Amino acid sequence: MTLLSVKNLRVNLRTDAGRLRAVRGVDISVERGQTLCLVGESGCGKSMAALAMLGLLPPSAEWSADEMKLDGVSLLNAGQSTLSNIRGNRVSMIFQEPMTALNPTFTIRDQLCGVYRRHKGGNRAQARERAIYLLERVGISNARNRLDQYPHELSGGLRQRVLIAMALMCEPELIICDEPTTALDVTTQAQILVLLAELREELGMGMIFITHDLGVVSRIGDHINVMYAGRVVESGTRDAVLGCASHPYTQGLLRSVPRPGVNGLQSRLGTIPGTVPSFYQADPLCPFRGRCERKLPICASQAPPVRSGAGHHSALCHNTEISSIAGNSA
Amino acid sequence: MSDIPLSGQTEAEHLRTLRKKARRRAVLAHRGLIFGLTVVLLVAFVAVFAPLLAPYDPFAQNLSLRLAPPFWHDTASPEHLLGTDQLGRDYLSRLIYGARISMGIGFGAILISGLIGCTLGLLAGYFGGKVDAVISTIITVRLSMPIILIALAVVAVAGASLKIVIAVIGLLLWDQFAVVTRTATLQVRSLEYIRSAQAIGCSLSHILIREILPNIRAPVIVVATVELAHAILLEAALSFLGLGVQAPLPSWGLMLSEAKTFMFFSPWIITLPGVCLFILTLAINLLGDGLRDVTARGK
Amino acid sequence: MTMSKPLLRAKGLVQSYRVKSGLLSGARELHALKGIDLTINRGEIVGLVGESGCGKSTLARILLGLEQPVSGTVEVDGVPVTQADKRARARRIQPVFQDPYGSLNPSMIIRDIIALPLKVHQICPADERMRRVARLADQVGLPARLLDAVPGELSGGQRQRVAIARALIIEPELLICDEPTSALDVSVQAQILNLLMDLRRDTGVAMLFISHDLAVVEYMTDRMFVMYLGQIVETGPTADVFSAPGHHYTMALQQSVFSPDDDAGLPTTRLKGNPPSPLDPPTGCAFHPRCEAATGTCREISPELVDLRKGGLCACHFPLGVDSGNTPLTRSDPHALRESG
Amino acid sequence: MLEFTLKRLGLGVLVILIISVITFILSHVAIDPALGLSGDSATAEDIEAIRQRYGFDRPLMLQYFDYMGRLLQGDLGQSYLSGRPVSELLAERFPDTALLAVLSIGFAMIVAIPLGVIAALKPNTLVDRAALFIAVCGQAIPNFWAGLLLILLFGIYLQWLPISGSTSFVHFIMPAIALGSYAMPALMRLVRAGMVEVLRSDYIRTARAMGVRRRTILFKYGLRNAILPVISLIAVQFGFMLGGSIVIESIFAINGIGYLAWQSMSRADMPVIQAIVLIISMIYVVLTLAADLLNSLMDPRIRINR
Repeated sequence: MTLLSVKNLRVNLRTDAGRLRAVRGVDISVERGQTLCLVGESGCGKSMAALAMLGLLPPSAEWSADEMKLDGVSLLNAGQSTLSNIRGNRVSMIFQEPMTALNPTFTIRDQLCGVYRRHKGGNRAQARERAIYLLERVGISNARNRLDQYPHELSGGLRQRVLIAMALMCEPELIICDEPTTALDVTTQAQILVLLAELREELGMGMIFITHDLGVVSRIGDHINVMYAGRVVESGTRDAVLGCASHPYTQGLLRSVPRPGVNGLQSRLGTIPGTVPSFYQADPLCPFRGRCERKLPICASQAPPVRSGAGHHSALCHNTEISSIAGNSA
Repeated sequence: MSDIPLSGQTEAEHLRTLRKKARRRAVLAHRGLIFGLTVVLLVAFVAVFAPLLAPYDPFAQNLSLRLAPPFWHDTASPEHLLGTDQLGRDYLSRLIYGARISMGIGFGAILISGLIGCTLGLLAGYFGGKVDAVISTIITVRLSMPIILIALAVVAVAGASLKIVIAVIGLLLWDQFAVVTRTATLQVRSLEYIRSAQAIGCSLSHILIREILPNIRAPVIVVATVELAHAILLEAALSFLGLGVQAPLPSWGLMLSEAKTFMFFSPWIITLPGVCLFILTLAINLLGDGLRDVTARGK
Repeated sequence: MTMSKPLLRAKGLVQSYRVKSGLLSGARELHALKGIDLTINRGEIVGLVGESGCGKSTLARILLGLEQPVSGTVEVDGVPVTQADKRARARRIQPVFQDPYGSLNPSMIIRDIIALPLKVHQICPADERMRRVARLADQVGLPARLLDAVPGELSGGQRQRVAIARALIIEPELLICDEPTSALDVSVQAQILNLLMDLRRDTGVAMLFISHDLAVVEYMTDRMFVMYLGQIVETGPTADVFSAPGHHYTMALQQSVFSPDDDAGLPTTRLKGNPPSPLDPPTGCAFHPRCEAATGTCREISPELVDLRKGGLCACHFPLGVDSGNTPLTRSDPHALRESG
Repeated sequence: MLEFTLKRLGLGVLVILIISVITFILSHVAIDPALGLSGDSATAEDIEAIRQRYGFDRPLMLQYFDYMGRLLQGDLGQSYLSGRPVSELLAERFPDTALLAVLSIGFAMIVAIPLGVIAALKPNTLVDRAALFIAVCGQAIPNFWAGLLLILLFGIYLQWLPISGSTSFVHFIMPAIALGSYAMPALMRLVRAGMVEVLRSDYIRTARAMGVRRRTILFKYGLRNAILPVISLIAVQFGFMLGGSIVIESIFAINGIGYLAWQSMSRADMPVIQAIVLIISMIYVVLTLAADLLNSLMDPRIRINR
């Protein structure tokens, strides 16, 4: 059974300038042991979608969805207390900024054990054993002594490891990582990615990995949703999306990344002309039509269809052929 | 030579007009801000045109008509809308002239304290290090001294006159300006546009006045309103204690002090100046809160 | 391209900060730069790679004259520059900073921001100034209608174009770009990188391109330096460094570049542990606690930069691609030192 | 932590030294102390004699060191009016003022902290607006006028409370409300702002994402971090209460140091005034020092220097 299944998720933010449509009908589905990457540039709605799934949206936000099921059980009408029992227990989340994500006035032990005892009960010793085990597992040496330290005594990389340990305290079925390596140094980033992939394997969790970095996606993703202006414009397995990108936006993104062995004197980077469209107007047409090189007259009059190919590979576009090879998809 | 047509302009312009509209709406919808602004402008108008607006000479005594009650009493004197005081002077006229004293002292004092405080705060925030240590110590010293007592002592030594009261209040109320300017400057100082200006070779005065000051004006204006209200209340308190504005000048605080002996029989005589003080300071505070809300929203 | 006299030469730059931790324990020294030598030739783009805290931004600020090094000199055209000729230096070296949201004064309009250097250096009359601003705005791809906007109305990429225009308007010979694209989305980053390449072709301005992203440095630069904890650990022509890195740290950085390929697996990390604190640097080679090839020598002796291949230097006792057995390669070998000194 | 304490202590001593210079100037330079000591009926020769006897003709630096020496021995000088030692006068009057200040700050805290927390939890609701309204009004009412109104209402019309004197606890109710209502708004705003900021922070989001209960988030995480700046403000406001007591004591005829200051002021009794200024400043310095230390005990970021 699908671990998490969300259909037609919409999130609006009330702002001074009107209603900002951050997420405009997104479908998400994650299986156990699988990593789904939500990838897109800033403002595409990827973080808002994740926060909505956990009931963590800011007060100015409103959301709706046709379906939201965790392990087959609908969460659409779940109250805050139900969600609170799920969060940190069955579904955990890791955020981007390790420097501010831990409470500065409590020790690592307080924060780790607090989560465990909140959901699993048990006594102090059990919680402590679990905390030490996990701290060691996420690569923190000297875990016993670290327990009594405060967050400001640790470096950014270590704090992110503590946050990962905290998210794993109750062995969640699903872990949502919102740009967990963006604030870290590149060499630390590689270490954290490997760690997260290993842990997912070990615990059989589902993982939603949110990032703007296509390179990171290529290393950790099984399935990829490319988001643009609040919608998923292309979806498919990693091999399909990165190898046979079908949507003009995905293709443009891939062309704009500097590749190894290429110097600017020899070739220019591909660019996507124009800027993101308004977030304030409801617009059923293709959000990318203003910047698209392959736009057709029909793009300005009809909503784009979902073109599907083999193995769940699909793109939201009038002018594309899904050409991925069926054999490659999972 | 650019290969990138920036077609998104309509979006930016659209947002800009939307934000402007939203801000105008926010200002108009902010009842506190509108109320505060109206009252402050009204009192300022009254203060400026006091000689034209006052029905009587505020100093003219009429001993035969002392403590006449205001219009809502049965025994009110028809000539004096708000009655007369213990010396038979027209209360409305005295209250109108009192606005002059309050506004004059308030604005005079915050001009002085704003200048001192902003200069100290800018220097401390921009240079940091030893300059900051020295200025922070000065601020701490100032905060440690009880304002009213020091003001009273200085007035007691130097004698009470309008100028002295303005100077004393101005020289005492700069601390919040300094604290807020310092903090704001510290935040702005590390931003890259300041470093760019330094790398361009801009002079120190250009950096302080053109690059930093305009970008910290919002918090400074908010402090200015708070301190304006503070200065007006402080003047009233000094005058109430008999060591501020001297009789026969009609300061609201002094009027309260003179009237308190008669408040048991004529309660309105302490009500009226108090209400004036209350409404003016309330309006200034609401104006400041409103400005804070509206500027914070823009960010 | 290469001329006898480099445009900029930094020699033995040392910078340290006193980090106050308290009255009694006294201030600790944070060694941000430990003797940096660096040259930039005319029209050349030189890359500087390193992770946070390695001192690359400190170096940028010293080259810009925004802070004074403890020791070492900066020469422009063979002439040492001092604090006194700040304005002269400003005309020749200009910065482009990282944060597009912090690098423009929010209360000035774009036109005045770009014109400011002309005004400060009193280069031309006001009407000529505006013509130059318009010309440059066109050159960096900034629509003319944006010139009367304030920074708050511009997108990140547009702001970075403004910052580049401001830096270029007094026609400097060297741009110091400190992570100019790391706060931007990839598609915008591509626009800005293309723009910088075009400007280099059209104006011949030299650049020091500072970044933590090795892929961007490979794309942009002719020559590059790799920094680790205040020291240069490897340098050489970019193509050579990439094809055959000598330092284990360069190798690790290279492995941390993820290009979006469909057949890439999980990254291979050979690094151990976490980055050390600059306040408490390791002994010997600063990289030894994380290096898989570290030996006792690495723990004790700090390696010096030695010639590894033609035009490339590397500070490592056991560099990659050189089979030296168990004998440390560098001159800092105690025996070698004894012989030479 | 020790270093922090020593540093703060050093600053405190420095501040008190600077204030002692200011009070010295007030009492020895701004007006002629010999004139004050000699009384109204003294002749020019009497004054000259006093000047020589007390050493007022010596260089100011010497006089200042003398003054400091006497201060350190607890000798605050002698009142011109009553001729009694100032320290004696202060000791007599201080308890009433201290009681008034404690009651006032207590009143302010009891109103401000719950209101601030509730307002922060329900931003932009009726409760929040009501709290804000109370704060704005409290800030705008001149406390001497509030005192007079309280006297009219509870003292004259309702006759519930005595209107002057300081002989019993009941006498302090009205003065404490009048004085406390000025400190209350600032406290309330800070509690509200601190709470709002903490609740919006990344670590609260982390806690929510980990399913930590709302109650725990509010009272264990939220209040604890929001209360840190409030401690400092309470210390600051307590100092203001002592200074502000002069107005309230004069209205309610409470025989504290504020009333003493007012009496001395109108007759230019400088030794008393300078002593009161000095004492209040010292109390302020000690209180803010204590608040900073308390803060650093509660906040590990200060407590543990890496």
